[in-house]
Amino acid sequence: MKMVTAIIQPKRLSDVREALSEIEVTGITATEVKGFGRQKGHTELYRGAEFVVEFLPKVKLEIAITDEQLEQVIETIIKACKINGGKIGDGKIFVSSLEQVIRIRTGETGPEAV
Amino acid sequence: MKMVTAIIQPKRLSDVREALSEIEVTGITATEVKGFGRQKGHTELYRGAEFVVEFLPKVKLEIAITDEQLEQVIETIIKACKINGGKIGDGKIFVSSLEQVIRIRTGETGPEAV
Amino acid sequence: MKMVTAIIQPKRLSDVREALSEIEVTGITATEVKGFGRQKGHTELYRGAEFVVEFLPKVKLEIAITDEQLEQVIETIIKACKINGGKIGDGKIFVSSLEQVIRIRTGETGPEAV
Amino acid sequence: MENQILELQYAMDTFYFLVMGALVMWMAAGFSMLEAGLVRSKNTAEILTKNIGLFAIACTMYMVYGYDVMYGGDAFLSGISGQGESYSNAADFYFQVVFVATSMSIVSGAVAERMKLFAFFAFAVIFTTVIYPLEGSWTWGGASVFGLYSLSDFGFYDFAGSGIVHMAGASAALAGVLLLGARKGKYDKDGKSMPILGANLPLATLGTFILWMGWFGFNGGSVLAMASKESADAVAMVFVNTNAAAAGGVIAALLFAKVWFGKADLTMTLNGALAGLVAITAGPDTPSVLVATLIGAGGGVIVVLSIVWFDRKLRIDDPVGAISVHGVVGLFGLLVVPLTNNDATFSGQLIGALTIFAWVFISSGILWYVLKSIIGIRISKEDEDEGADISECGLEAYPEFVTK
Amino acid sequence: MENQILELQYAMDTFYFLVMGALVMWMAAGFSMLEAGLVRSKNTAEILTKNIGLFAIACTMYMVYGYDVMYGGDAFLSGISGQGESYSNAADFYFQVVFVATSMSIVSGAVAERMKLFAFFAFAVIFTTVIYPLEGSWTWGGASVFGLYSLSDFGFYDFAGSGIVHMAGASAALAGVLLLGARKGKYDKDGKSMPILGANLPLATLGTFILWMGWFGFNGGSVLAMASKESADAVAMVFVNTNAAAAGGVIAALLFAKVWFGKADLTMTLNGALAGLVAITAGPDTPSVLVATLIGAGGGVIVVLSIVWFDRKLRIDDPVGAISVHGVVGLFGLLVVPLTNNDATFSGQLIGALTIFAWVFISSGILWYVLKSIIGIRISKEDEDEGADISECGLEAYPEFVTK
Amino acid sequence: MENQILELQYAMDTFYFLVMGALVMWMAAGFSMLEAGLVRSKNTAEILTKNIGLFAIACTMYMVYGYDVMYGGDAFLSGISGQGESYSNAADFYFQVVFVATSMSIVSGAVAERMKLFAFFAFAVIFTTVIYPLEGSWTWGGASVFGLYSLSDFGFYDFAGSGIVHMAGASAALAGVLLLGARKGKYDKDGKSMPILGANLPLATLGTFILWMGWFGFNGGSVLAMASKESADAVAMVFVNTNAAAAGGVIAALLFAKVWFGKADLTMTLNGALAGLVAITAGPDTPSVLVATLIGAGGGVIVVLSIVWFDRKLRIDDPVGAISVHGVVGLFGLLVVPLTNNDATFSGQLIGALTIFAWVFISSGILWYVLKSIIGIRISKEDEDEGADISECGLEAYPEFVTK
Ligand SMILES: Nc1ncnc2c1ncn2[C@@H]1O[C@H](COP(=O)(O)OP(=O)(O)O)[C@@H](O)[C@H]1O
Ligand SMILES: Nc1ncnc2c1ncn2[C@@H]1O[C@H](COP(=O)(O)OP(=O)(O)O)[C@@H](O)[C@H]1O
Ligand SMILES: Nc1ncnc2c1ncn2[C@@H]1O[C@H](COP(=O)(O)OP(=O)(O)O)[C@@H](O)[C@H]1O
Repeated sequence: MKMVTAIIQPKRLSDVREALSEIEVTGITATEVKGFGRQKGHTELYRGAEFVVEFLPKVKLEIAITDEQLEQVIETIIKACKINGGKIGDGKIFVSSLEQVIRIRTGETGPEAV
Repeated sequence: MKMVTAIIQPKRLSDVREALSEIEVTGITATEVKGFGRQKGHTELYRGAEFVVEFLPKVKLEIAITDEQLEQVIETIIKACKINGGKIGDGKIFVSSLEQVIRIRTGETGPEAV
Repeated sequence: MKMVTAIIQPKRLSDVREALSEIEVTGITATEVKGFGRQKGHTELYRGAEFVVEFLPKVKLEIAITDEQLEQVIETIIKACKINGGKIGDGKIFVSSLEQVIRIRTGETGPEAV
Repeated sequence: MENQILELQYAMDTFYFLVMGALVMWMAAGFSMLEAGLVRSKNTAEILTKNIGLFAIACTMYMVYGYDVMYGGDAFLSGISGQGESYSNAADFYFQVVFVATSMSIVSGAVAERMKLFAFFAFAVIFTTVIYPLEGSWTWGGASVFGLYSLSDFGFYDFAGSGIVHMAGASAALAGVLLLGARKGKYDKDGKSMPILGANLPLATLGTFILWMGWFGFNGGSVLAMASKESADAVAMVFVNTNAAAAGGVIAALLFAKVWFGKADLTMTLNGALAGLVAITAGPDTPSVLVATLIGAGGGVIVVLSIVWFDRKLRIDDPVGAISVHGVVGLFGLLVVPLTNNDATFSGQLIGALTIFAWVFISSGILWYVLKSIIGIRISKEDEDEGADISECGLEAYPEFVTK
Repeated sequence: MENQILELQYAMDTFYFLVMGALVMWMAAGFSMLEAGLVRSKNTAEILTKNIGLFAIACTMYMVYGYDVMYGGDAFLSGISGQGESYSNAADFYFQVVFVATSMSIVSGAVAERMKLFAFFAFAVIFTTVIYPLEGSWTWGGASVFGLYSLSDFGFYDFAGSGIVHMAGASAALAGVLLLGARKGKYDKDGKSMPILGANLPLATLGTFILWMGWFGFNGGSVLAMASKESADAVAMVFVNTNAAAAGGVIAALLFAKVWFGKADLTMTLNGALAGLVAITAGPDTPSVLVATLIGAGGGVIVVLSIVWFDRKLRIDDPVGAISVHGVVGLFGLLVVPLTNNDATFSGQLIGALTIFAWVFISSGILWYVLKSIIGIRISKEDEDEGADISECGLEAYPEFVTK
Repeated sequence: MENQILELQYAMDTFYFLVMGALVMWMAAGFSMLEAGLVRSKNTAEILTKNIGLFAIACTMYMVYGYDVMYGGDAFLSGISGQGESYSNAADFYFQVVFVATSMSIVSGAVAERMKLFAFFAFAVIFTTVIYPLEGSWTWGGASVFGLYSLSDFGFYDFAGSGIVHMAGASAALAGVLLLGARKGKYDKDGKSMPILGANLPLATLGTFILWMGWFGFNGGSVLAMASKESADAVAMVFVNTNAAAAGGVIAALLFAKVWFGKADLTMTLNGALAGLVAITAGPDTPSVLVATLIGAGGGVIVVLSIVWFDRKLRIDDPVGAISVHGVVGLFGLLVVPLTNNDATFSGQLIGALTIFAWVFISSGILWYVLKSIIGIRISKEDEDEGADISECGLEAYPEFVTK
C-alpha cells in the first residue's frame, strides 16, 4: 500500500476531492498547512510597513491507497490541480510506502482497510 | 522504528493519550485534520439552505515507536477508540517505517531517541 | 529521496527556515501541531482551578530532500534549534524514505522535483 | 420667567435630539459588526474599512451639500449654526446626518466581498450628496418631485424612514448588486445556491443588538420634539412600539425558520429583529403595542421568505440580506401604515414607495454603470479568491487564526 | 405657565425613563456577549439565539400579561398607553419590560451548553408572564404575598432589584441546573472539577463593560424621577455609587484571586465587576461613595469564594457563574442595606429574600420538572459532544476557525 | 414657581452630566476593545485585565484623593455629596472620574505586550491620585503651577482636554515606553522595524466606534451646562464639530495611507478617526463645521506620519499608536485653538502644553524608574515568548483557536 501526500492550493480542494471520488478513492485526510516553495509569498502591509508573508496557506491531502491505484490517483490529482493550466504554487505530490493499514472499527487490515 | 499514524475522533483524544501513556509511549504529535471517509459528513444549514459538511473534524496522532512496541501500540489505540463499541468514523491506523529518529536536544539517535 | 519531519518549538521556525534556505533547501511544509513528549505541559488556571495543558504548541516541518542532502539538513536543523543551548521540548527529527516526488506544475518527478 | 421656560424647552428638545442622534450614530457600529460577522474572514478588514469610511464620507458630504439639498436651508456649506428656533439647528443637523449614513450603510452589506473599495466610496460621495438628499427633499423636505407632484398631496406618510432611508438604501444596493453579479462560488454550474458562511456570528449578533438600541434614537428622535406632555407621550409610545416590533420580528423569524428548516436559524433570527425594526419605522407612532408586535412579526416572516427567494429563485446574491431586510420589509412597513393611521392612504404609500424606488434605483444604476465603465466596480477573480482584505487593505482581519 | 412647567417636568421624567430604559435594554447585549464569550465555541451560536430569543419573549409576554400581573393595572393587553400622570405610562412600561428580560437573561448563562433551546424558551414564556411578575407584585407592586403578609410591613427594601431581579433570576437558574446536571466532562470519575474554558474572553469583557454601562440605567432609573432637585441629586448619587461598587468589585476580585491563585484571573475579575454591581443594586441610594466601594468589594470577594464553592464543593455546574454573581451576591446586597438605610430591617431583608427565593425556586423547579417530563430539557450526549450549535441551530458560530 | 424652574434647570444639567458621563465611561470599553484587537492573541487576556483594572483603580483613587487634589474641594474622602449649586455635585464627580480613567487608558496601549501587570497597576494608583489631578488642578482646577505661574494668565485654553487628558496620558506612556523598550522581535538586528500584527481587527474597529460615540460625552459634557438656550446651542455645536472632526480624520488618514502605501490601511484609518477626535478636543466650541472637519483631517494626516516616524525613525515601539494619536495630535489640537478662538493665544497653548508635558513626563518617568528598580516593569523574555496571558493571567483569551 502507498501513502500519497499532495500539497495543493486551498482553492483546488473541492476539485481534487470530486475527481478522486470519481475514481473510487474513499478516504482522504486533509490538513491546513503553510507552504514555502519556489512560489514567493505575497506582501502585506501593516501600519505602513511592508512585510512578506513567506509561508502561504496550502492544503495537505493524505490518501492511503493500494499499489494498483497509485498511477491513476497521481494523474487524477495532477489533472484536477491544473484545471487552469499549471502555475507556480500548484503544489507537489510525495509518495511513500505503507507497511500496514488498519480500520479501527472492524479491525480489518491491509488493502481492504484502505 | 515505526511511525504509527492514527486518525481518530477528536473526543477520543484523551482516552487514547491516557491509554498510551500507560504502556509507556512517551511522545505523541497531534494535528487537527479534516477527514473524509465512509462516514458521511453532517448537514448544516445557513439561511435556510442545507449543505453537507463533507470533511469532518478528526485528530491525527503521529507516534514514533520501536519495532517491538508496534503490536501493543496498535491494540491499545484500537481499544481506546472503541470504548463505546465500533462506529463508522472511528478512524484508521497507518504504519510506515522510520529510517531514523533524532532527539534534537541531545543528538541521540535511533531507538533511544524515540 | 527522503522526507525529514522535524517537530520544533514555534519560536524557532524562522531561524530554521533561514538556516535551511542558506543550504538551498527550497521547499518546506509547516503545520501547527500539538506535541506531547518528555517536556511537561504548562499549568493554566481557570476560575481558580488549575489544569495542565498537556499538549504544547509545536510546529511540524516536512522537508523533502535528496539522499545527499540528508546529513546536512539534519545538522542544520539541530543547530538552528539549539541556538540557546539544548532544552527539553526542543523537539525531534524523523526520517523516512520517499518513493516518489512529483511537481504538479511541470510533471517533473524524482530528485529534480524536490 | 416665560423666557426661562422657553429656554428650558429649547434646551430639552436640543438635548433630546443630541441623545437620539448619538444613538443613531451608534448604528454605524452596528452595521459594521453585523456585516463583519456575516462575511468570510478574508473580507472582514475590507468591510470594516468600507463602513467607517462611508460613515465619514456621509457626514462630510451631507455637511458640504446634502443637507442644503434636502432642506433647502441656507447657502452651501454655511447652513449649520448653533442657533435654531425651538431647538438648536446644529442638533437637527446632527440628527439628520446620521440618517444619511444609515442609508448608505445598507448598501455596503449587499455588495460585500467583491466590490472595489474606492468604487464604493465614489458611489457614497454622490449618494450622500445628491441621490438621498433629493428624495429626502421630496418627503421630509416637503419639496415637490421635480416640480411635478407633491407626495404629501397623496397622503404619503413615512414617520422615520422605512421608505426614505431603508428602502432607499436597499434600492441603491439592488442596482449595485445587479451590475456586480454574485460572488464567485455562490452559484454552481446548475445555478444551485451554495451557502457562504459568515465567519463570526457573535459579531453579527452584537451588531444586531447595537442596531436595536440605536433604533430607539432613529424612531424616537423622529418625533422631533420632547418638551411637552404630548410629544413626550409620543416619544414614549414610539420607544415601546419600536421595541415590540423588534421582539415580534425575532419571534416570528425564529419560529418560522424552525418550522420551515427544522432548526433555530440564528442569522434568520437576527434578520427578523432588523425586519421588525424596519417594518415599524414607517409608523411607530399610531399602532398599539400589540399591533406593533404583529407588524414586526409580519416583517419577520417576510424577511425569511424574501431572503430565500432572492437567494434561490432570483439568484441575486446579497451576503447579509440587506435588500430583503431594508427593501422588501421597508415596503411592507410603508404599506401597513394606513391600517393604523388615517393620515396615510394606501395609494399615497404606493406612490411614495414607487417614487423613491424609481429615483434611487435608476440614478444609482446609472452611477454604478458609469463607475463600472470608468474604474470598474469589481475586484479581480484572483483577488476575490485571496480575499478583499489583502487586495484592498493589504492586511488581514484575523491574521493569527488559521482559516479554511 | 404653571402648566408649562408641569409639562416640562413630565417631559423630563419621561425622557429620563426612556434613556435609562435604553441603557437597560443594552444589558441584553451585555449578557449575550458575556455568555457567548464564556462558553465553548461549539455552543456559541445557540447561546446567542437563546439570548436574543429570550429578550423578545420577555418583551412580548410581559406586554401581553406580565405587566398586568405585576402592577395590577388596566386590563389584559391594553395596559399600555402613552398618557401617564407624572410621566408617560409607556415610558414606565418600557423601563419595566427591560427588567424582566434582565432577570431572564441570568438563567440562560447557568444552563448553557446543555439545555434544549425550545425547552428554555418555554420556560421563558412562563417565567416572564407569571413567575417574575408575581414576586414583582409583592415587592414593587405592593401586593401582599398570596394574601398572607405584606413585605413592606417587615421593612423589606430592594431599591433596584438585587433580590427582585437578580436573586430571582439566579433562583430560577439554580432550580434548572439542579434538574439538568453538569455538562459532560465537567467532573471526572472522582468528582474532580475539570475546567471548561470560555472561547472568547474579549467578548466576555465587552459584555461586562456593556452591563456596567447598562447598570447606570438599571439603578439610576430606579429613582423613578428626575425633574426636581431632590430626585436629580438622588439619581446622581446612585450613578456614582453604582460605578464605585463596580470598581470596588473589580479591585477586590482581582486582588483576592491574585493572592489565592497567584494570577490575575480575568474571568474572576469580570465576575467581580458584576458582583459589585449586583451588591449595590439593593441600595445604591443611601451609602456614601466610600461605603459603596466597600460593598462592591464585599461582593467581589464573595463571588470568587462562591464560584469556587459551587464548582468544587457543591459540584453545581454553572458555566458563567450566574448563580454566584446574581444569587449569592444578590442576597449579600439585600442584607447590607440596613447598614446604611434605616427604612430597611435585617429581618425584613431576610424575609423578603426567603419569600422571593422560595417562590421562584419552587415554581421554577416545578416548571422545569414538567418540561423535563414532557419534552425533555437536555440535549443528547451526542449533540453535546458535537455542540449545541449544530444540533439546535444547524450552524456554527465561527465556521472558519479550527477548534480544539 | 421661580423655584420650580430653577429645580428643572438643576435637574436638566444634572441629567445632562450623567448621560454625558455614561458615554465617557463607555470609552473604557472602547479602549479595551481597541487595544485587545491590536495586540497579538497571546497578550489579549492580559490587556483586558489591565483595562478593566485601571478603570476600577482610577475610579477608586480619584474618589479617595484625586478629586480633592484637582478641585481642592472638601476634605479627603468626603468631597462627594448629592447636593450641588447648579447641578448635583455627584454628577460632576461622576463626569470627572471617567476623564481620569480615559487618561490612564491611553497608557495601557503603549506599554502593551511586555509590561508587568501589577507594575502597571501600581503606576495607575499614583497617576490617578496625584500626577493627573495635579496638572488638572493647574488647568481646569484654576490653581497656579506650584505657586509659580497661572496658565490662565497666558491664555491657555483646552476645552475638553486634548492636552490635559490626552497629551497627559501620552506623556506618561512615552516615559514608560522609553524605560521599557521595544517588544521582543519588533526590531531586527539591523534595527529594521518588523510589523507585529494585531490579532482581531473587528474588535479594534468596534473599539474605535465606541470611542467615537463616547467622545460626544467627552466633548459635549465639557460645556458643563445644558439648561439654557446658549448652552444648548453650544453643546449641539460641540457634538456636530466632534463628529465632523472624526469624519475628517478618517477620510484624511484613509486617503493619505492609500496614496502613500497604495492600500487602504484599516488600522491607520482607525487611528485617523481617533486623531480627528483628539485634535478637535481642545476647541470643539468655536470652529465652524467645515473648519472642524479640516482640523480633524489635519490630525488624520499627522497621525499617519507620526506613527511611521515613531516606529521606523525613532524606533519607539508603541503597539497601538497611542503616543502619536493622543500625544502628537493632542499637541496639534492645542496649537490650532487660537485659529478660531480669541481667548486662546498661541504662546499660551505652547506654555500649557510644555507645562503638562514636563510635569507628567518627568514625574511619570521617575515613578516608572522607581517601579523598575523595585519590582521590575518588564516580564521575562520567556514569558514574552509565551505571551503575557499565561504569565500574568494564567489563561488564554481564545483558548480554542489555533494561533501562529
Ligand atoms: N521539498 C519540499 N518539501 C516539503 N514541501 C515542499 C517541498 N517543495 C514544495 N513543497 C510544498 O509544496 C508547496 C508548493 O510548492 P511550490 O514552490 O509552489 O512548488 P513548485 O516549485 O512546484 O511550483 C509549497 O508551498 C510547500 O508546501
Ligand atoms: N484511504 C484513506 N486515506 C487517508 N485517510 C483516510 C483513508 N480512509 C480513512 N481515512 C481517514 O480516517 C477517517 C475515518 O474514516 P472512516 O470513513 O470513518 O473510516 P471507516 O471506513 O473505517 O469507518 C477519515 O475521516 C479520514 O480522515
Ligand atoms: N515518539 C514520538 N512520536 C511522535 N512525536 C514525538 C515523539 N517524541 C516527541 N515527539 C514530538 O516532539 C516534541 C518534543 O518532544 P520532547 O518531549 O520535548 O522531546 P525531548 O524528550 O527530546 O526533550 C513533542 O512535543 C512531540 O510533538
